[in-house]
Amino acid sequence: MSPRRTDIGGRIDRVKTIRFTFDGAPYTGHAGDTLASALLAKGVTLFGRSFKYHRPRGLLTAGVEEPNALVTVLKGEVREPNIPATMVEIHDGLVAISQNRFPSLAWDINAVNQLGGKILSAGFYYKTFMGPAFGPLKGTRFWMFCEHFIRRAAGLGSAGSAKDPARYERMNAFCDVLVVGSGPAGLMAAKAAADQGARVMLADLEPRFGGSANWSDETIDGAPAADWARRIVAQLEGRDNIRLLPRTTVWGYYDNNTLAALERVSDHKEQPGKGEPRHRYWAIRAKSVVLATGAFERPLVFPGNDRPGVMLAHAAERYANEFGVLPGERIALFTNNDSAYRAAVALKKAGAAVVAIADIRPELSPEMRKLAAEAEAEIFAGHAVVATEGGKALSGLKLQRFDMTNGAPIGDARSIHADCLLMSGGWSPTIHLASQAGAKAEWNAARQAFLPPKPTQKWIGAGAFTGSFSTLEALAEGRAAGLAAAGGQSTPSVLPTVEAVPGDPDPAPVFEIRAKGKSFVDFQHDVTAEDVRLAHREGFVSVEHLKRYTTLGMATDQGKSSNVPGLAIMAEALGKPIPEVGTTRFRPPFAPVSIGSLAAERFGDLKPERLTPMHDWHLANGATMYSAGLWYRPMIYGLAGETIEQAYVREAKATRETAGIVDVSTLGKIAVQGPDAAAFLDRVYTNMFSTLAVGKARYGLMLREDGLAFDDGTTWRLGEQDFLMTTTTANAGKVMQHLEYFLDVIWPDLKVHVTSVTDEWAGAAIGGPKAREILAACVTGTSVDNATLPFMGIVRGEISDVPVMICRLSFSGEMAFEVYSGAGHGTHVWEALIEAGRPFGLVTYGLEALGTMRIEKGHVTGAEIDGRTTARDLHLDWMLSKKKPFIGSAMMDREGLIAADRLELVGLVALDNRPLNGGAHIVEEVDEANPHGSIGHITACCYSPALGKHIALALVKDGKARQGTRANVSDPLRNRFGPVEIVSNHFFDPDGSRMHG
Amino acid sequence: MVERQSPLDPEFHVGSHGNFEHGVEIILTETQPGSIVQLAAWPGEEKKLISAIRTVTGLALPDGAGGGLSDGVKSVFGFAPGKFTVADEAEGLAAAFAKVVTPAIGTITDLSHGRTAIRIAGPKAEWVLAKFFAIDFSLPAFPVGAGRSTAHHDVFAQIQRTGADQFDIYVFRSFARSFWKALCHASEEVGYEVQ
Amino acid sequence: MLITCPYCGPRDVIEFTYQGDGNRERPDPASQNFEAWNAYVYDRLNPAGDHNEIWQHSGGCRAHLRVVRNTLTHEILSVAFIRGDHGRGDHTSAARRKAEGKS
Amino acid sequence: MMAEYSAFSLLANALKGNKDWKPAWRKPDPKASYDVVIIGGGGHGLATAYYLAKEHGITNVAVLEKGWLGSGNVGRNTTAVRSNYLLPANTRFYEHSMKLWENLSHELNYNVMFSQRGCLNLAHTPAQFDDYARRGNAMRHLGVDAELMTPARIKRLIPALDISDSARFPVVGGLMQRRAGTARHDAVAWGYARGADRRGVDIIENCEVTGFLRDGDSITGVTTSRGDIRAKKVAVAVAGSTGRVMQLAGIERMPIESHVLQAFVTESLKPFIDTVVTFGMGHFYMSQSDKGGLIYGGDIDGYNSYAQRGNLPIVDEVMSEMLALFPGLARVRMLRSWGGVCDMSMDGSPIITTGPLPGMYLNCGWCYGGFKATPASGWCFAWTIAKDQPHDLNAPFTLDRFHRGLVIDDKGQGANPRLH
Repeated sequence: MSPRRTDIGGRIDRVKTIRFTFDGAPYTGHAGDTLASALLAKGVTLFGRSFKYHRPRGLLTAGVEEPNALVTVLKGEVREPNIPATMVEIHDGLVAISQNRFPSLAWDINAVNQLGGKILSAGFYYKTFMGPAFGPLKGTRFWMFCEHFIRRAAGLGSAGSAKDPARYERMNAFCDVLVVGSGPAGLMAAKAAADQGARVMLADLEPRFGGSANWSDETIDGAPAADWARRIVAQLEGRDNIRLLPRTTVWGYYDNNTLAALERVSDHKEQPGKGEPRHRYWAIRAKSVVLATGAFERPLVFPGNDRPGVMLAHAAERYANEFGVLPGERIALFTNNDSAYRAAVALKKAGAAVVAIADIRPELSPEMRKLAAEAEAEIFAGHAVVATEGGKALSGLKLQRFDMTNGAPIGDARSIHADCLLMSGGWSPTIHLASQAGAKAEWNAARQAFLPPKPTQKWIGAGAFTGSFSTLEALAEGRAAGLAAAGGQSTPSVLPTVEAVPGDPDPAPVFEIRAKGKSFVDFQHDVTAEDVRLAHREGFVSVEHLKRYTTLGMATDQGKSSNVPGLAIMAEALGKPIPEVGTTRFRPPFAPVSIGSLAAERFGDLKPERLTPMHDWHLANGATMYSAGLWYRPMIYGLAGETIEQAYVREAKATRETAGIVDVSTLGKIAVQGPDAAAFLDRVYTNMFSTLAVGKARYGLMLREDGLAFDDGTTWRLGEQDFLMTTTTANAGKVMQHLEYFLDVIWPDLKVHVTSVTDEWAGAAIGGPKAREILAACVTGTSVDNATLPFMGIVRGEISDVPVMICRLSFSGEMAFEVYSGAGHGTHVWEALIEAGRPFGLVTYGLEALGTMRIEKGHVTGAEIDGRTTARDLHLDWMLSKKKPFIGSAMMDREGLIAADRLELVGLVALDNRPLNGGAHIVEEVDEANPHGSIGHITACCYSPALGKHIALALVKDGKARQGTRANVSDPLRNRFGPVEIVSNHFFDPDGSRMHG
Repeated sequence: MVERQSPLDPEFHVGSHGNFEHGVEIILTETQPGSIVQLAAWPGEEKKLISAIRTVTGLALPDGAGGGLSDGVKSVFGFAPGKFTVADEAEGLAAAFAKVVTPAIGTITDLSHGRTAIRIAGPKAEWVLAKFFAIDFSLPAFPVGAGRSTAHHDVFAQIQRTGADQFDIYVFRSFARSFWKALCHASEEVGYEVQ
Repeated sequence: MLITCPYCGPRDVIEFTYQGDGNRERPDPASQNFEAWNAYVYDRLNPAGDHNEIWQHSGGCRAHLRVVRNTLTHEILSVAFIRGDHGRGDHTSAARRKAEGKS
Repeated sequence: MMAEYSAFSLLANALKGNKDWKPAWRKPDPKASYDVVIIGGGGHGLATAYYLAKEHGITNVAVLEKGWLGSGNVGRNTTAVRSNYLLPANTRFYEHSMKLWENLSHELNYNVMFSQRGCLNLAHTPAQFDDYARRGNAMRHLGVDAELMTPARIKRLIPALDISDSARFPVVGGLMQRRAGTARHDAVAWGYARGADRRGVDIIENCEVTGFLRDGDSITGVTTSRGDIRAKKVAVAVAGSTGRVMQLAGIERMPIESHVLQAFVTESLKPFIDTVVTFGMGHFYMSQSDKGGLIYGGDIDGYNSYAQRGNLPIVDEVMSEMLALFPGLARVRMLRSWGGVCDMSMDGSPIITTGPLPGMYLNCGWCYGGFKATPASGWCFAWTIAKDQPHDLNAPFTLDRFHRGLVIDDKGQGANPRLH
């Protein structure tokens, strides 16, 4: 006797046969099957192993709340672990494997854990594995030794390292009404809102809209409920103001009605369409939300309730009515409420024998007795299941009379032969999204369930979500909710008629049958009723402590079925009502969400690439690129066979001997315009800019409000009210925000506009003894001689018919010029300069040579302006104007910022002629075995072709006073120790004669 | 006249791409306006600036934040309080505005090289743009002519709707190629043609 | 979280940069009152409830906004330009609503 | 006196059906007065109580917790423990914490599962590698372990990591602290609670402080939802709630902003990564719990919040960085997320001090580094309370350091809490 496919019925397409494999064995199913229903139809009852005891487990549910039947889906090398078989739609070529078992699902060696029994009770690991307090296993070693094995036994499926070739996408959506759930309530809500003309989205996590209508056996407006649902869906499909999202789980309810949903676009297909994503992540901003998310059926807690073949009653009803699969031939039911009787009738109709209905309640209504009779089931009122029998599949169960007043079974046990046991412990409304939205759930004693409270955000509930479990109520509430959400008025019209079996929505308040044996509360994590009581005994009584101590509700099903039973058992132990134990606040996600979908909006790239106008030229001319923030910049233009050091030494040397050119387009550039621009710059920079003449540039330093150095750069006065500020590449965005903040918030009266023009200009810096001659050879429309273009002067002219702006400034110590042209002409001008420089021996150089020359010159950059240094630390105090206040001026002289032991900028020369390392520390005395006594560190270093030495810039305690003395580098990480001389940071051209020329 | 280099060049592949077997639903192109300028008025001077825009371009800006219009040659839209982007097929817009926008009215910033204008058109334009930007692209919320400032992570964008299913996106030149590649990628699903 | 920018309309929080406590008073630039400077730079009101704070719409119009937001619920109670009125009434959110109502 | 925990007691109890286990800590009613009242039953408050009793013999102590014990950040973090800081004041303090961690399970007779599996900071540019070298050398010069790793060694350690050159930000190396690792966060709270309780400390849950009792300027006790409690000394260790509690004492402004930090865990997986790893071109850190879930997080949301809930931009950012490092995780699923309220200080470093009012002691400003600090924070705070002056280790962590320009700014971001 085993589960089987029924001859007729179900919403599967029996004509279409689909082939797939599970654990390597070939199976067939039909279109519309889930992996669970297809395997069940083939008589498979063993689907997985539990987390701790590795107990054999079958299907508990038919939906997203499944705790037991977890599989790994394989797509070549790419693995998707921990997917409930109930949520996998089969397709040709599907490959699924079971998990957390070795060597096989049927014979799992770790099932030996079950023998550990009571030792492996909740929280046992906190009480042991500490190991000896001394000896070789002291400290953490013993635990780490044990942990190695524990980790391998724990875990469920395995993740892979192969990159997923599938596409994930993100979609931003806006709507008036988002309806979550497409059961009768959701469908009515969506239709009512759409009828009002609202922009509506309807999402359901199942592939078929209709919810319970797909399996309820009820009729709506005289037609089978499923047909009614299909008719409504067809009406909605025809409208352009509604978007229908099947296979879409709304998983997060964030602030201001922002909701997150996951659409499984092509998981159910053998091959996705070209460019079609696997998952689409919807970020939905809804003016209003209708929550019609239904309810989850709860298991009952009794010994052996986890044996394969024990299933929730409505799940069996679904398998029979929606998938045409009987979960067993001889079916028994165990319930505390009326809803299970509907299942009994459905399974009988579908062809199974319903051998017994054990109902905890001693008194049953005539309607239920009638339904039992219809199912030809023997009724055991006031009875409970106290044991199940069988190995990896159910073969029978034991019943005993049950006393509801004290919760104890009494009298003789009676055996019943059955291959499937259905249970129903009542229903818990799916209030997760409402809880995420910020509302605290309210306990309803009649329903024995947490119901959603008054909304804290703009949502309206409908149907089973609100505790209204009948279809008629769902239709009425759904329509009202849809209308209200769309801002419409209720017009009296006739609701659809419903034919349904009767039933009292209130269960008996019984959650557990206390009898001998393991009774599971959380199936996946193997948390038993005894574990809950142990937590109580040890004082872990608040709901959060219970959860954390026992791991109840922490498994992949997130406690959808176990939460309330667990709470009820704790409440009983405490002698308190359930709401006083509390309820866990639900947090996103409602159901697990693929990480691929959450990262989708990057289109496979974490960050965009920022390219200068000459980028392609650099690549074509042998540059090795360096990633600097988002930018790419040439690091070196290496010749064949050159090392990086050989290349930059050659480039720097040639620049100092003849001339070199470098792409400086990445420098931040900000247009500062308006009548108050000069006054504004006086406040922003530590030095004066209002005195700067038009056509001249000046080097400026900015501090933060707290008085520390912020950024530096040159600012060019292009007109009386028109400045071009340059910033470091790294700080461009920060400086822009800094300026905007002060203009908008602090000094709104200043008439100044700031605009990022970084991308408007291509910049090429050309420097070296021949630089002026090269410019003279290609610039037209202006002279570039010393009179026309003095140091820090600016001229406009043309190069190769393109307008350019040239400023004579230098960070290398050479006579140098920055040539700016429109970005679209950048390569044109660059090539013209290269061409003009060819006779002079002009070289292109990259960041390494740029860095080398600035170190030689002793010019500071981001490594020194690191957010902890002051202008004084960097010997830039000459730039601090005493004539005016500026940002940071009030704070820059606080005691900590002028203390004697601060780190100050110095130069270092390696006395052992060996390379220095960035990040090496400086000590007075080397102690290789036990490094200590750091007095500073190297911020930048290079081999200096100009000096023929290995040099560095460093920040050293009281550095200025140490100039001319010796110290040592201490770099234990790279085992580099050795003597250095501390010198001024101005290694090269200290008097500026070369650049002033 | 020296031609300007497009930042998209190596990634600009004219033709049909993606899932186009059932027709393309997206057309992508670079509009390459000759001039792009940003105009910004001092508080209280917005009306004068708007009238200057009308003088130079002949375009009368409608009321409202983000209001704008396009005649197919010239386009203008508001993107921030008192600030407007103006684009023209011809060069020389900045010089033309310099004659009418006095320092008392506001400032002119030439961005002709600094911004790259990408046009996306077709029945799925809203769908594809919604993959990038968290703004409502539906016609009632974003009428023809209007402009929006928004961003996709590090990429700032000003977007003008220049038709019922057509949008012009102005992005920083240095980000243009990266954005273009992402836009093509996002359009594959519906099939696109690069013109 | 959505912040309704008075110029751009409701936008996702990702477009905004938080600039902190909006209750701080910057001393006069020439002030030597270090107590006041320290308070301005380092001390913050940090209420559990309604909070007056500054945000920049950095991914949009780049205006700075004064936002009153509840730090317990994240509910946003009001949003306004920090720079005050920008001259033209038709560039305010009221005009925007009007414009949208017409279309 | 409660039974010692051991493998033997576990077996003996199992044989008796686990019926004899006693509560891990008592549930006493508050007394009218104590020598020390500690506000905040989180990790730091409980550790402070434990060390007051153990190191200083002060046992007439109450820990007052508004909700359930450990309901704050001690139960809401990503469990990493490390001492790999740049600036000496931080490195010394966190290294002291590390040494306490290394013997904590024995000391508490409670397995806090401290697992020294290492913490690796990935560097993605040569400049960043130099920065990490500076930090590693700073650690080595203070006697803390640190080493640099090459991409090849990193790949051997973490096979699932993408170290290819085609990555947007290729890995050029890393800084490894082998003694760093993870611990079971809740167990730390419970272990300290049990340890303090066994030494006579009253741990009082569901007891909200509603105000301070004062004698002039001096603090002489607290008013609570369970009555007034007098105390010779009142210590505040409430992390994200610092602003709220200090306002009850009339101190309106503090160098603190409360921000929300989200954290995430995936479904359980077989062993995937054996170390704590951080990404250098963004803000992302991840480890794997013994149960198999990948535990990870990133930046704070970046706005003031007491809501213990965050928003989507950070969710998306964190997952994007995660996939950039581990492309094989696209089909792994995020199972849970949560938010903790962090007390972000103006320089990213904590405050452990006497004052600011007479009779008061303050412990706050942990940003998101508080979990690993728990032992040293409690140890130093207990010292400060017992001796009315800071220990050398927490002497730099004063409240007035901001005004004096003596900030300890490991990230160099200045007075901008959202960037620390």
